Amino acid sequence: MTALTLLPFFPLFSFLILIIFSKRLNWQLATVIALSGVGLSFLASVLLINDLYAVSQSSDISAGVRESLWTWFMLGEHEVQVAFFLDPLSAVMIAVVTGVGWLIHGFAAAYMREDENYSRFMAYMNLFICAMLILVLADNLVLLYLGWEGVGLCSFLLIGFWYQEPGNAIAARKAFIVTRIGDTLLALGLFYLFLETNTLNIQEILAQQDSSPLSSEAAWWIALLLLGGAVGKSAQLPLHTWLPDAMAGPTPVSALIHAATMVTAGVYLIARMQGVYLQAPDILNLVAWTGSLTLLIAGIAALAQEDIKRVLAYSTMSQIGYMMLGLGAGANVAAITHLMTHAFFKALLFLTAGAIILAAHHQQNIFHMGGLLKRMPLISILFVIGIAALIAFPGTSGFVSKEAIIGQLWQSPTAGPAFWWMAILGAFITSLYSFRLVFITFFGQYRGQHELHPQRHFLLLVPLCMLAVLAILGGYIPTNLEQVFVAVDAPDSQSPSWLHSVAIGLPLVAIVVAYVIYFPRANATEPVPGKGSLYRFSRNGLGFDATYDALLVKPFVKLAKLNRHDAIDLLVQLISWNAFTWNSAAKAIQSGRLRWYAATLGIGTIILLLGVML
Amino acid sequence: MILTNIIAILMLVALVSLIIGSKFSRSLPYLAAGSVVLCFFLLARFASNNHDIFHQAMPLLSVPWITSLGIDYATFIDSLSFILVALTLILALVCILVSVNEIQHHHNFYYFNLLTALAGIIGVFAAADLFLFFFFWEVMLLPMTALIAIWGHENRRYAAIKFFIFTQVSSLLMLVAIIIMAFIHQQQFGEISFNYFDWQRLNLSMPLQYWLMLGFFIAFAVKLPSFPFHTWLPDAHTQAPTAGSVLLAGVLLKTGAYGLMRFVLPLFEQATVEFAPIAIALGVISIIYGAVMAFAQSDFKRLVAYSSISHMGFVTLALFSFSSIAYHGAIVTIVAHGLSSAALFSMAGILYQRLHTRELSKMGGLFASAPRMGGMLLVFVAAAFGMPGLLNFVGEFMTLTGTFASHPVATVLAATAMIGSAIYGMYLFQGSFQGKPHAGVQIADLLAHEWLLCGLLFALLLYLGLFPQSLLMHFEAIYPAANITVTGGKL
Amino acid sequence: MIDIPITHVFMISALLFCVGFIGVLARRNTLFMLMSLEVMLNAVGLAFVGAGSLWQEADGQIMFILILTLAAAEVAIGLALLIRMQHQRHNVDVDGLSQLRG
Amino acid sequence: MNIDWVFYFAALVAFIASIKVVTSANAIHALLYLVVSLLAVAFCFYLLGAPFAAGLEVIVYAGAILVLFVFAVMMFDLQGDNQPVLFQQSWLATWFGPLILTLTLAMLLAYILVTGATDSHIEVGVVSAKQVGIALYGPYLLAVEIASFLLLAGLLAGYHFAKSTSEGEHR
Repeated sequence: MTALTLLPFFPLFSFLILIIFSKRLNWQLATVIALSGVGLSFLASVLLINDLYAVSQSSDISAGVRESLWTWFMLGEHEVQVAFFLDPLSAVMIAVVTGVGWLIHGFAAAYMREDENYSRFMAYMNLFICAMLILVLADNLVLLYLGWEGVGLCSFLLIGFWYQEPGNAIAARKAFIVTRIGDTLLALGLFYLFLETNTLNIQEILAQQDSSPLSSEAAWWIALLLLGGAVGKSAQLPLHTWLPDAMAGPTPVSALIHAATMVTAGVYLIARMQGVYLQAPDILNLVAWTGSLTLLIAGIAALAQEDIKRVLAYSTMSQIGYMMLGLGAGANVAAITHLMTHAFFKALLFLTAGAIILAAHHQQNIFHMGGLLKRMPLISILFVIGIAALIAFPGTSGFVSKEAIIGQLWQSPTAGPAFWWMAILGAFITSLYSFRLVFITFFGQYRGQHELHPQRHFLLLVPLCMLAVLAILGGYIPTNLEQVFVAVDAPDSQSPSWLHSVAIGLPLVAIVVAYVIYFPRANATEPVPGKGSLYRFSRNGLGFDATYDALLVKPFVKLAKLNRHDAIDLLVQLISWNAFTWNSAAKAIQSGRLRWYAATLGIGTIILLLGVML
Repeated sequence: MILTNIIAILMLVALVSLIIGSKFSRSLPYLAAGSVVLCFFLLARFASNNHDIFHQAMPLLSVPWITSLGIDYATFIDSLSFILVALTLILALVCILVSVNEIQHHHNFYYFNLLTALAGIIGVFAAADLFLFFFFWEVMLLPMTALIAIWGHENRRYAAIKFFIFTQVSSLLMLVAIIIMAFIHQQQFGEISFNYFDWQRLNLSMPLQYWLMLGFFIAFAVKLPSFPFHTWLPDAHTQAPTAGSVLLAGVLLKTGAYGLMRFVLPLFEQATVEFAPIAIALGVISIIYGAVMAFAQSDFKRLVAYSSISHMGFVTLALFSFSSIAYHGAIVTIVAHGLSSAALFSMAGILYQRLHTRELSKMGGLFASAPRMGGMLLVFVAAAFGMPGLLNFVGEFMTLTGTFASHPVATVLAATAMIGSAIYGMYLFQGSFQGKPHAGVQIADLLAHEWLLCGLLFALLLYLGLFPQSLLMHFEAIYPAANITVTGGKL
Repeated sequence: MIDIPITHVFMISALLFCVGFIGVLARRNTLFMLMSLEVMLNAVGLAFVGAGSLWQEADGQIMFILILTLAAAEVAIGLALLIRMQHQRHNVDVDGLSQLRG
Repeated sequence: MNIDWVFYFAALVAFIASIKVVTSANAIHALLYLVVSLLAVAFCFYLLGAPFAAGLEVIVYAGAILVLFVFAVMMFDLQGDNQPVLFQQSWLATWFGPLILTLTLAMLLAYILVTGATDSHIEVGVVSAKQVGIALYGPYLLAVEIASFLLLAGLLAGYHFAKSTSEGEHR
């Protein structure tokens, strides 16, 4: 057993301990168990990454480390193994998952301290980390699918953790089922992939692309189906509707889903299967379009949200859109780097938002906050650091990664200047809604009904500070990702010289615009969120939910309920009804009247005689 | 001898419990459980002694029975039979465990019926002589009907009669086909024979073969159950006592799948190839229809019953796609569905004992008072909707992977059931255990014997889900119909 | 002694039979049904005796004797039932006896 | 001397008497008409050359069976219908169906007899009691035995049914 095989199982062990002893553990013990499970994983991943770095320094080959545990099952001749594979890509992922996950666990320990099902909550969080580690470390796509589904199930459990609220249960179900649609597409992609390549091992598939690539039609379909899976998990258009509702879960859960796990899975999948996508340039283009449209739509929706967590949720969708756009446009390294930095600053944002929510007695509406800068200065500063990284303020980690993506867009083979403009517009909107959030939440007067009670537990503050450091400096962590991806040949077109300055400048302009629009509102005593149909339209997520509800959900439910008693059963009932009818007819003849019997005797005789005669 | 011994032990204990059981009704579960464990032990010892010969069919006992008609008492075992017999015995233990608190009257006759039905089912899996097969087929039917009719819920008589008529009518078609086969054997080889291995030498001309195949297929499709013949299942499952539901879903449905694997596919190769499109269509319709209908139900057991239809559709789909991967998938699905549906029905029974209702609308919020039960239910629901790591996923995945090569459209349609199963699974779990608890509803968490049965089923689902090779490694040698191409048979 | 076509004998027999049959069908009084039955039996006896005379064989009269026996037994049982019926129901309406329906 | 008309007259008497049996309201009247009918038929038997049958008809039918009837009616107070049968209020409903049915039957029988008529006439000759006796105790012995069993069964059944069970009349 090496560190690699044990890595995903540390959180599993702690999960098992927590779930078995659940309520018998006190807070301290449960916290130690939960944190040590993820912490051990983090240590192991640090060790592993160190080793991997040493290997890649000493030799030129980019082969990763592979550890096989056992043969899961056979698909004909192909062995599907339970095996883990570590290369720079999965190294980045495990570092993010375990590192950020650990910090979120620490925060969650303080945040959920009062909950009576505390150890069950921490158990689910551990299981979530475990599933995500299996997902990113999987050597083959079936094991990846296991992690993929595991993440979905854990998200269901965590979003619906406060299950007694019907709304939470519905949100949990929605998250599970919408992502499940994507999962099914992914599964179909796996079937097709197996049919074409006769293997589901990721490295074998990628290696095959060099020697005997997929036919373009097969590649087109497979890439499309895998994209379907990725879109579901990463909350991209058109399967994005579950993500805002998933805010029903406790705030650390939102942080975990958005920053460290789950939503990055789709990005990881597409990055992982880059070899297949290169065979299907149309779909790669589609990936870019999906990303760019999502980032715009999510940004517009974020502009009109009143719930602090929903603003952040839409911003996550938007940022994942950047990653998708980067992957589609060939900026793979930048996209993964953005994944990492996004994990840092989005975790920071969610956790600080969680701290605010905790202080404000679970008040999440920003229009009932305000003036927090004076009352909770440390938290507010940390939040603003996260916001700065989010809008790619120069010097922060977000700047490093996002500018890297945007910088490559103009020249990329699949995407053109159109994508560049969309990304820039997205950045502008990002700045706008971020500072709308900042101004309304932190400036002006405090408008809440309850007195604020900021928590000062060290488990609450230490993770926040560490994440803040990462949000600023995280962009400079070496990732060594270049060797994973096939370099895309950029056409040698000149990009205009003003590109860079526009990209940097526009978000800063947006801050000014936001100041002009929103700062006066923050100072008003009774700020109104906004009126007008356009505002409502974007607050409702541009009507996607309503459309799906009317087009898919309601007809399905209606159809199912309509046939609730099984039309086929009616056919069977018809047979028995027939028998009953004949039975009652025959019974009616048997009336018990003697004279009637005599008469039938006579009729019978007549018939008999007629028969003799004829 | 081994399977005969098992059948004999079960029958003997059944008789003993019938005759003297009325005085010792408290100790009857122990007696029954003891006999089942003894049988399992015998089977395990036999398996460990004969580890190598499972790949081929291994004849066991053959005694002339009705010599004038060439009927023997002949049994045999191969890996398929072995797995199904083992599954039957495991579920028998589950049945006995769920019956402990549920059965309130006529204990002795109840255990008589339960054990006789088990003996019949094992006989079905063991018979090498088709007459014997039919005999056991009927033996398992009658006690099952009695179980539903006597110890069932409010509408039990209707359900029992429906179950009986469906099964009986369809099995009569099979009887006709069996007799015709025996006479064909007489025509071709000079003597009448009901022996399965003799029949494999038969040379059947095409239209006749098709009709005979249909006779067998309808009998098994009713048991399976496949789409147009499924309507007995929701009623029977809903009305049966918990052990009856477990037995029905766990193993009785599997006799249909077993029949397809054992008789329809190998004996009528050409006819099955011709029939395959229809069968696959039926399978796909069953999958989708079952999933949609499951979602529409508000009765816990009815929902699970429709999900069974959906899952068994995968078996039909797998078997008639003639792919060895899908064939393996069908075997895994059979075992997986046996365990998971048994678990869900046990859960329904456990809840019914506490709440005296099966209506989901009258449940809700039970997680607060019974978190362990909720956890177990979630695990079993997860198994049902194909959560990787549990056995059902392996079956579904292999089935669909195998089918995709030859029938991509059918596979895509069947895959939508993965969404459907998630929907009804979530509906089931959330409807019963999440949401606002009804005022004053407090239920006891799992009791010791309930822990035992849940733990047993969960452990099996998880172990086999992670190591399905321990199930499948014996199946290298037998791929009936795997080597024939879709364009034509060997005839 | 006489010389008449056999058809006429049968005609008479048929007429008598039909009269009895009407009685059985139309009368609700069980006593009258029994008497009508006697008329019918008698009509059949006439047919047998006529046929016996036609062939100059004893068989016709033997059949009549058998019918006579039958009639005797029938009347014995029928009247016994009638008495029982009168005893229990205080009327002899045959339509009251319809418990034996399907 | 042609005495055919005697036969037809006797037949007419039997026919009319039978109709009166069927339609009369009073049980005793009906019984007396039945006696007349039976005696007329006995006369027909005699004319047809079957004196033995005629004798039996008079002795057993008109004598024994009818006496049984009369005794039963009188001793157990078996009432007839109280109002006239033929022209009671719903006589149409009562008689219409049976009449139609019977007329159909009669027409059918007549049609068969007429179309299938052989022109055979009954020869003048008597089948004596001796011939009947020989046949009865020769080839028909088994039938006689069976008839005796039938009578025994009738006797037992009659006794059993008519026996008044004083305690507990079950309905």
